Formats: sequence, C-alpha cells, structure tokens
Amino acid sequence: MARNLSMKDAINEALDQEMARDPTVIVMGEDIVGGSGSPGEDDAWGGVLGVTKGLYAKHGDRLIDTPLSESAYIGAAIGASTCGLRPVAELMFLDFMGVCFDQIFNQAAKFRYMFGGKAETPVTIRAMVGAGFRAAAQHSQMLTPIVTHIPGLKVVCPSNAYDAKGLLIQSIRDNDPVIFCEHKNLYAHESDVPEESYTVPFGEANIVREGADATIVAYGLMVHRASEAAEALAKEGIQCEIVDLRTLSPIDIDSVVESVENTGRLICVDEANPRCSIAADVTATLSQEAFGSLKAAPQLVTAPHTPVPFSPALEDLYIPSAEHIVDAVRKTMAP
Amino acid sequence: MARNLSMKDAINEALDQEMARDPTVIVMGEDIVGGSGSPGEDDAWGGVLGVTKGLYAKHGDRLIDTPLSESAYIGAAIGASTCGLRPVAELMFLDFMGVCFDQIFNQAAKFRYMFGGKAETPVTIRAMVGAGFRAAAQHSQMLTPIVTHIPGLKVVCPSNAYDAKGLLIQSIRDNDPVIFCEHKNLYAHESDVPEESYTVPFGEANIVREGADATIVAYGLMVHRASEAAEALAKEGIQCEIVDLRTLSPIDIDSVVESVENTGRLICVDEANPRCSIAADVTATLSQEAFGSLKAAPQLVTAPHTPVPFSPALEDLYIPSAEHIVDAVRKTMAP
Amino acid sequence: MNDNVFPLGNEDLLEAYRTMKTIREFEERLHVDFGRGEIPGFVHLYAGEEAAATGIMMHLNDQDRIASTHRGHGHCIAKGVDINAMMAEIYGKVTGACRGKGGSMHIADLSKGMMGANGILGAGSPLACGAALAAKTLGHGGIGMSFTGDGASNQGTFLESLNLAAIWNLPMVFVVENNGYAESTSVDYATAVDSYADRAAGFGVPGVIVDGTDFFAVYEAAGEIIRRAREGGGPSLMECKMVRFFGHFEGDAQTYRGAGENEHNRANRDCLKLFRARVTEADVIDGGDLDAIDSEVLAAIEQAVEQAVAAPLPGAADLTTDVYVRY
Amino acid sequence: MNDNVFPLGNEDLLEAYRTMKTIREFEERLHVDFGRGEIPGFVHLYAGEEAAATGIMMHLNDQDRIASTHRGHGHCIAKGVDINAMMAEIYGKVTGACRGKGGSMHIADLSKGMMGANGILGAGSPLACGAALAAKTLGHGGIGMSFTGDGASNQGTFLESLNLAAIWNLPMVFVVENNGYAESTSVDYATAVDSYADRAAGFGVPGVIVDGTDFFAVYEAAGEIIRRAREGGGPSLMECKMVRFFGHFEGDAQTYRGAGENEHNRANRDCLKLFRARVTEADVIDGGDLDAIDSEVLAAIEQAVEQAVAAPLPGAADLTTDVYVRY
Ligand SMILES: Cc1ncc(C[n+]2csc(CCOP(=O)(O)OP(=O)(O)O)c2C)c(N)n1
Ligand SMILES: Cc1ncc(C[n+]2csc(CCOP(=O)(O)OP(=O)(O)O)c2C)c(N)n1
Ligand SMILES: [Mg+2]
Ligand SMILES: [Mg+2]
Repeated sequence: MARNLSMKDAINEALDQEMARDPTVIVMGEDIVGGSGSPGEDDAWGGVLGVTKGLYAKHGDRLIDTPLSESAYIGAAIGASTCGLRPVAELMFLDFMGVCFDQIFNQAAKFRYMFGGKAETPVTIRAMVGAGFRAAAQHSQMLTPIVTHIPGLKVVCPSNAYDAKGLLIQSIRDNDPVIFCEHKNLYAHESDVPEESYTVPFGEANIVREGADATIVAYGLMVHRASEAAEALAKEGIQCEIVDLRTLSPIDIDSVVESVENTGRLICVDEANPRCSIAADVTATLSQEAFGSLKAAPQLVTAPHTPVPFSPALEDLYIPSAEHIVDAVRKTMAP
Repeated sequence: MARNLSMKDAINEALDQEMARDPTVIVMGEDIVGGSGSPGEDDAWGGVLGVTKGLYAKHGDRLIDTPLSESAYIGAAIGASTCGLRPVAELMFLDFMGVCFDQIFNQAAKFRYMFGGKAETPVTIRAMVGAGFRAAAQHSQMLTPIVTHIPGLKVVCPSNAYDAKGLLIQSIRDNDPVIFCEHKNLYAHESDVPEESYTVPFGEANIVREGADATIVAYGLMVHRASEAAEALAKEGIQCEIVDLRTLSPIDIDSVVESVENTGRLICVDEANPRCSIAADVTATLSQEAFGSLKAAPQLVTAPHTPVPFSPALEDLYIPSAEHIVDAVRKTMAP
Repeated sequence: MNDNVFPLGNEDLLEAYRTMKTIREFEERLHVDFGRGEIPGFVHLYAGEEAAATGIMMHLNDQDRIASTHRGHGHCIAKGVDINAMMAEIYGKVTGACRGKGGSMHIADLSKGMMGANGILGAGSPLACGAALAAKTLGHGGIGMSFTGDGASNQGTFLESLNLAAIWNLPMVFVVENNGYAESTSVDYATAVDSYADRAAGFGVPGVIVDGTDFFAVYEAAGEIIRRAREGGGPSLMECKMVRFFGHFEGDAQTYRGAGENEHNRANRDCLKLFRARVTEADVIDGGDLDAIDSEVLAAIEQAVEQAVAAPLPGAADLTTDVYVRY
Repeated sequence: MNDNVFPLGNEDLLEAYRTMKTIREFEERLHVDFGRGEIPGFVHLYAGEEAAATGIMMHLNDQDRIASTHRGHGHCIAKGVDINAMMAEIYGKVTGACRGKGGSMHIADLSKGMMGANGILGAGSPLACGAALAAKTLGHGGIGMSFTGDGASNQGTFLESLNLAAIWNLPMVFVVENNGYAESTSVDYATAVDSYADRAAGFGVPGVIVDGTDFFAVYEAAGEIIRRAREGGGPSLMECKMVRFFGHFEGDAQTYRGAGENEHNRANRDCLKLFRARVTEADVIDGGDLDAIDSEVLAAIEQAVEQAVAAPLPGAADLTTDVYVRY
C-alpha cells in the first residue's frame, strides 16, 4: 500500500526494512543515534536532520555513533564491507569527503580491480548534497561529478521519495560501493511510497515528463526545476521531455539518446559547478553518440564557476532556476 | 640562452630561480631534501625522483622536509600562503590528494570567495600525475578533472620542459592556489629551455601543430601521442591541428573554438578516466559554443572507466595511444 | 576600592569584561533573532565559553593568527573583528565582513589575524601551523593558534598538526575547547581518555588543562604557553573545560542533555557571573562600572543589528566576483 | 638435543624458520631480478624485518584480517598467501594473485585474511578497524590488525583509528614497524617522541615496544595482545624496532644512511641469523634441519620465478573486467 511520504521518511523506512531483513546491515555515522555517552535521551538526535530517528529503538547496537573522524569510520565501514557486513555509513555532508576521500576513491573504489576481481565491497555511503539551505560554501556543494569520475564507485541521486526508498534498498543490496546523495532540500518533498520493500534498479533513467520538442536531462533537485520550466514552456506550446537520471554511475545514456533522437534538442541541467560536470559529461557523450540527431547546439545549465555563497540573495542566483532552463530551451528552439 | 633541458631539470631550475629571486618562496614536501635526521648525506634524495636535488645546498632551510602527514603540511603551506609566504608544497603523487583533499578544495580554493575577496592564497601544489610508470592504481592516476572541477583552483599540466619552467614560475608568482601537475613520464623529455627566468601565462593554449582538417585537443603526455597520430595521418594527407591546453583552469576555450571553426572537426584526448573528464568538458563546451562549425560528431579519446592496471601489458592498453587518436580522427572524416 | 590583586590592571579587567559581555550579548541576540526567523543558515553560538576566547586573545596582537571553528563568533570578537561587520555578515548583507559570501561559519578578518571560522572540523589546525611557520620564517615574532572542540580534536588533521608543530618547533598553540559535546555526542563516548593534554604529550607537545569558565585561570595559563611559543620554546596544547549555554546549533532541542543541566550551567558555571563576583568581591572593580559596560554593550549590539537589517543585500554582480585574484 | 625451552614446539620452530627464510629469499631474489630489469614498477622489500611478520602471524588464523603496507610481501607470506601467485603478480602475469592488475603494492588474498598491501600510507588502519568491527558484530572471534611504518604512523588515518578502536573496544592490533626511516627521512626527524607506544596511550590504547629482530620477543608480545583482543580486552599497539636491509624501494642509493650501517645491520641485526643461533645454541633444533629448509625454500622460490616468467600476460579483454561486481 502506498502512502504519501517525505523523502526523509522514505530513507528512514528503507534503512529500517533492510536492517530488519538482513542482520549484516549496520548503520554508522556522527550522531546518527545521537546522545551517545550523554546523560540525556537515547536516540536524542537520530541524525543531524533526524533522518535516522527511531531506528535505534528497533535495531539497537547495529546503529553506531562515531567519533568525529570520517577517515577512520568511513574506512572502517569499507573494511567491514569486505568482511561480511553491509555497512551504511553516513558522511553527513558530502562536502566533508575531503577528509576521507582516500578511503572512498583509492580504497573502496579500487579493491575489486586491484585485487583482480577477488573482493566485493558492498558499502553504502549516504551523504547530503546541494544548495539552498543557506549553509554556505562548505556544506552546500553538489560534488556528484567528482565521485562519478571515479571508476569503481556507483553514484545515486534521487529526486523524490519513491526513488529514494527503492534506490537506497538497491544500494544496500548492491555488491559495489555506492555513494548515495540526498538533496537536503528534498527531504521534505513528498510522494507516494509503497509500504513494502522494493528496489529501483541502477542505470535506468526515469522519463518524468514526455515531450517531442526538447530533452531536458537532470537529477536531484534539478528535476523539479526542469518540471517548472517544462510547465512554463508547455503554455507556449513547447513540449519538453524530462529525463531524471536517478543514478549517475552507471548512467542510462541510452534513454537520453533515444529521447534526443525524437526531440533533436538537448539541455543538460546540473546543480554542480560547470567544469567537468555531469552536464558536460552527458552533453559530450550525446554530442558524440547522437550528433546526427541534434538540431541545435546542446545547452548546459549549471551553477556558475564559484563556491556556493552564503547570502540567500546570492545563493538563489547561484542555483540553476526554472528561468535559466527556459532560456536554454529557447536557445535550442531559435531558428 | 636556451639549452636542451629535461622537464625535470627545467622544474628544478624554476624553483631555484624563484627561490633566489623571492625570499618568501619556500619549498616543502616529503623527502624533497631527503635524509633529514638521518646519519647520511644532506640532501640525500632531493625528492623521490630527484626533482629538487641540489636546491638545499643553495637555499638551505627554505627547503623543508615534512613528516608523512599530507593534511598537516599541505594545510600548513596553504595557511602560510595567507600569511606572507609563497609556499611550493610537493604532494609527491596527486593520487595522495585523498588524504588532504579538504585542505585543497574546501580551504585553499574557497578562502577568497568565502572571505569576500579579502584573502590571497598564493600556494603552489606540485604533484606527479599519469600512467606508464608501472606504478599501479594508486600512483598513476590523471586526476586533473577533479581539481579542474573546483572553482578557486587553477590547474596546470605542461607537456614539455619549456612550458614546465615558464608555467611553474607563473604558478609561484600567481596569487591564487595552483595545482601543478607533472607527468612522471615526461620528466626525461627534453626541449630547448632559456636559461633566464620567464613565465608562460595561464589560459593560453599552444598550437603545437597547424592543420586544416581536424582539431585535436590534448594536454600533458597526450600532446605527444596526438603528435604521433598527426604525423601518421599527415602521411595520408589528413592535416591535424593540435591544441596543447597547457592550463586546464583557466582554460583557453577561444583557441579551441577558433581552431574548430577552421577544421570543423574536434577530437579531445585525455589520459583521465572518461566520466566528467577534461575531454568531456571541452567537448561539451565546444558543442555548445561551436555547434555550427562542427562537420562531424566530436570524438573523445580517454582512458577506460577502470582503475590503472599494474601489468605493463594492461597499462599500455589503458593509456590512450596514437592509434586510438588516429581512429578517432578517421571517424570525424568518415562521410 | 582595594589594591588590584589580579594579573591585569583595572583597565584591562574592564576591557576583558567588555569583550566577554560583547560576545555574550551578541550570541543572546542572535538566539532571539534566529528564533524569529530573521537569520538564515547554521548558527553555532559561543555563549558560555567567553572566558576562553577572551583570556587567551588578550595575549595576542594582530600579527598573531588564529584559525577558528564553526563556533567562531567569540573568537572573532575577542580577536578584534568589528561586530557591525560580523552582524551584517550573519544577516547575509553586502556590508558584512565577507560581503555576505561567508556567513556565520566563515567570518574572517586577516587584518586582525583572524584566519576564518571554518565549517570543516579540524581544518584550522594545519592552517594555523602554516601561520606559525610563516611567523617563524619571516621572524616577526607572531604565533599561530588553532581552536578545536572536543569533537574536532579527534580529527586526523588536528592530530597530524600536533606532530608537525612539535617536530618543526613552531610558535604554535593548540586550544582544545572541551564543552563536553560534539553535537549530541558526549566527549566520554568519543574518547577513551580523560584529557587531550595527555594525548598531546604523546606527540611531544606539552599540555595544560584549565577551567575554561575561569577567566583568570585561562589568562594565566595562556600567557605562559603563548610566551613560550613566542620565545622559540615550541608548541603547547591548552584544554579548556567549558560549557555551552545553547544547543549545538540554533534549533537544537538538546534532548541529549541531562535534566537541569542547562540551568545548572547558567547558575554555577557562567564565566561572566564568576568574573563579576571575583573582581567586585575583591573590591577592585566597582559593580557600577560593569553595569555601565553592560548598557554600552547592549546598545552596540542593538546598533549592529539595526545596521545589519538596514544594509543592502549583495546583488547579481557579486555572485561571480572574488573567486580568483585574477583568472 | 636438549629439551625445548622455547614457547613453541619444534615443528613450529621449524615452521617459523621456514616462513622467515621464505620471505628473505623471496626478497633477495626480487632484488636480483629487479636489478636485471625483469620486474616493473615500485618494489619495496621486507628483508630484515621477517621476524615481525612471522612472530605475529603465527598467532593468526584465516578469520583474522590484516591490512598491510606498501612493503607487504612479508606480511603476505607470513599470512599464508601462495608465493607462486605472489611472484606471478609481481611479474604482472594473469596467473598472479590479482590477475596482474595489482602488482607488488596491491597483493591481496581475502581467503587468507590478507586485505591487501596498500600504496597509500596509513590507509590500512581504518580498514582493519572495519575487519575488527565485523569480527565483533558477527561474533566469530577473529581480530583486525593493521601494519604501519614509522612514517605512516604520523598519518591522520592511523591516529584516528587508534581512537576509534579504543572507544569501540575493537578486537584490533596496531603494529608499528619502526625501521628508522620513511623513505630517506629518519624517524628522529619525523617525530618528537621516542615511542609510538606512548602515543597510543594518549588514545587509551596500551602499547608495547619489542625488538623486531628477535622472533621470540615478537612472538611472545604479540601472543599476549592478540589474546587480549580476541577475549574482548580491546585494542593494543605493538611497536617493533627493526631494520630494513635494502633501500626504500629498489633503485634507492641509500645515501641517507650512515657509513657501514647496512653492513652492521646484516652482521648484527639479522633476525634469521639470530633465530638460528638461538635454536641451535640451545641445542633444540639441529642446524642441518635448518639447512634443509634453506634448500627447500630456495627451490620453491626458483620454481615460483620460473612459473611467473613462463606464465601468460593478461590480455585486452582483461583491461575492463573486475571494476564492478555488476554495472
Ligand atoms: C569534518 C567535519 N565533520 C563533521 C562536521 C559536522 N559537525 C559540525 S559541528 C560538529 C560537532 C563539533 O563538536 P566539537 O568539536 O566538540 O565543537 P563544539 O560544537 O562543541 O564547539 C560536527 C560533527 C563538520 N562540520 N566537519
Ligand atoms: C599517503 C601517502 N603519502 C606518501 C606516500 C609515499 N611513500 C611511500 S612509502 C613512504 C615512506 C614510508 O615509511 P614507513 O611508513 O616508515 O614505512 P617503510 O617504508 O619504512 O616500511 C612514503 C613517504 C604514500 N605512498 N602515501
Ligand atoms: Mg564540543
Ligand atoms: Mg619506516
């Protein structure tokens, strides 16, 4: 039975169901229980924004608070994943990966290859991404391009509660290391979510809107901006198809190619900075693979090449908006 | 007066001349002097591959060996750069950036913006990049896309001794943080290098070969592979223009656009992994900016989406070859 | 009035009080304004910890550089950063210390030796070592100092920095602000030892523990280790045991605290109350003089808020400036 | 023959000797073959340090997991990894332990509890803590163990791991292999303290220092802390003071060493010679039995090299496999 659930609650439910199903699933991170060693309530926090709230009561010691040492505990999660556990480690903000990046990209990502296929590293690293929270330059980045660049990692970034639940369950069951990116400004976003457990497979984009005139590729929060833009353009008779990538590695390029073969126009939207971005990646691949189908120059809509500013006045300008997307679509329609 | 110098010696000379010229230049890194605290020779190593050999005798304590703590000393170099020094910190292999990435991308790169333009961070981080040394997955990566993605960083990757000297001097004098990437398989490569001090400006690509039929964009070692490919193709009457980017951030897109406006064909060569690569970045920008000039689908030639393998038999297949480039150019010429 | 029995003259005592009070009222006001929805983002308040920043920073000059934490307002104020510029920054205005681009977690003023609050825990320690290295290399007699909380002191960056400062014999001071919690996690959970001072000893860095709510204890201990650093005696660590009066950040329900913990702290471990009692009971400072400072401080904060509220926001042209010196 | 006065039976003594000798000859042979240009890449030899790997690993079983270093051959051999697979790997052959994809710096065999040599210094400590956490969670009685050199023990990853293992009370052992140098840099330069054991104490991890050239000292000390870890007594650190016989990597001219240092080490600090002297002088083991092992080992190494040389290289199809379990 499906209920309306926020993305936050959907993630909580995915963790809950997988922990119930599989005793080798453990969850660790800073304050994911909260209050450890403190005189107050057990489970005082349940994560910095409450995403893991209530799980400790159900699953006890398989939820583990960590000290403020990302290298140590993310590394421990990775190590444990090669020893029979399926750890889900929370890196709070993906921006913090700078202090533990080696464990992610030189260790987890490379074990299987370096060891000639003899290792499995079923670890999931959950982390918040994205701007709009007025959290400034070190807590707001969309670092998806960096992790997507790395062979050996899988990268997931859901745009809604339904996908979040199914993709997180898939991530936990997946036998490769997964970076699971949660847009903090989507936690409150609600959609229909089945109560029962289900998976959303990796590498399958979701056509969230069909249209014959232009293809907008997006992921995460940008899917919603793209929808706004498509809505506005529809009023003028321009019909956009929106491809929600859902997973960035593996990436479902076939769906994008197919769509562009119909529309002839490509607009890639990315909340990340522009250089070597997901938008650039998709645009480049499409230019190579579907050049003959393109009727106009593909357009990239990204954040500017700047850190994320604090002031709401600036941050709102920083994040790609529906207007930016509308303008880009218009450019592809110009004669 | 110009002499034939290896890239290794050119880098040494750049450091030497800048240290002599400016007393605020200091150089630090693991074993860059070598033998510190040891009973043997002073300056026993001069860097793991001898690049800084001899500098200690000339400049003494302004060359500083560090403990095996990249976060601490790269961070110290960054901090010191905001306090009146111009540190050159050696990160030995750029692959090690995982243990100190935060200092690079959240600190050095963002100070100026986060502090409203009130900080200058004139630090240069030198590091080896690239494959072909049989050094396997953790000592051979071309991580240029990751640092290029980050706003606030400048990224340099010379293809020859002349550029290496001029670009390194520019990096040291530059008031922004620079990631200076030295391809280990180019250290022995020789070219004419003036004795006197000179700079090569950032953001100015070098047209290393002119040609009217196709534009090959490359940097670092790949410039040489592109030249081999162009040589081979010239024999068939196909004239390639080669654009050596020299600096990846800032990037001289204008030169690429100009070239593609003449040739109508674009091949981007990158030793990095394909996803969100420099090749993707250039291809996407060109597809957007010069769509009308493109006569054929642009082609990307990159390493595969795998870690760098150890076995020479595999590593030689991993690195993009002249044949790969020839094939890609041919694809753009096919009717 | 009696003779001054304190290690500072009367003017310095009043100055110390003014600094502590300014921090306190700055934070109390932010708490209220945040509650009213007027302040965006993550705001971590320093209230309760004023004696540490103040007692330490009174030994520093503008050449001395500090690297602060996410909880940086107190360090800023004690280091001499203008409260108007700070308030405007926190309000996201173009008149702010960072032109609105940094916000609470990134206030910096290099001209005052304040290298920045920092959103990354432990990141300041290497940076401050760099300041110490620069001071040593340039020979200007300054020192470097980093602040880390009890939580951040488990970060590799901090631990590596202890070693670096020790082997390079840097003019460096590591201040550990131990307020008992890292977010909701108790220091007793996150470490297996009683003291960060002992931990430092394992790197060859001498450590001292002080009651961070006692301005005088902080002032004296800091004076000694700062003097030693300045004179070439190398780095030290100072652990201040202290309390934070508010939640981890604004909005924190603090359910991890024991019953009555906040009330107890406010009643018995308020560094401002303790300071006032010490100096007035010794009959060195007149309570009325402190009251006068209280009013001046409140007026200054009020003015800072008014100016911040009235100030213009940054505009579209500001979005892409200040990324590079030259690109 | 006298009664056996050692903590191991005769068979185990012979086994220990065989392991140490295998490591030694493996490395001596690589040294020669590298010099002949037959081996590609960076090769770091463990010769001189055999007593540590062997004395420790005799207490471990295949459930116990170790995370090794760039200098990993000795750990591999002592942990039971097949020397034929190792040699083929170092030669870059498809028959290698990692199908030629890893090379010397990445040999792993999870079935033997060997989690991998590692090209990143200090990276193994968190990973081994993960193994210890898994052992504790799954309750199978295994332990985690990481090796770091004197240099790598200054990495944040290692230092953070000490704290993590302490507060989680993990069945974990940290082995610090102190051979006096990190590449060319002396341990005396890179640290300001005499002992890593004291450093560990600052995290609540008990430490012990042993002479890493004395097999028996290592064996006994390791036995105690491994038993403690297994029984729930928490992590420990063991620092082995040792010497490396060759350069940092093959090709190193070793100009940072004192005059006669290598000769002195070979003459006086050779763990194999010391072991042989101990067991033969006590008249427990017959020298001839050791000689027999010497020949067997040499033959086994010769065979491993021959097989490696004859083995096929990986081919184009291998380049892109083994990146993911499924993509
Ligand atoms: C590297 C990193 N990890 C985690 C966080 C999230 N975080 C912010 S403040 C905090 C707790 C800090 O505790 P402590 O160091 O004791 O300082 P306090 O807040 O008590 O002043 C955490 C975990 C962060 N900002 N940076
Ligand atoms: C993070 C990181 N930094 C630097 C290096 C380069 N490096 C490889 S071995 C080595 C010295 C290691 O010294 P130690 O830990 O004492 O081990 P030993 O070589 O003596 O066995 C260094 C600096 C590396 N591989 N990884
Ligand atoms: Mg705290
Ligand atoms: Mg060593």
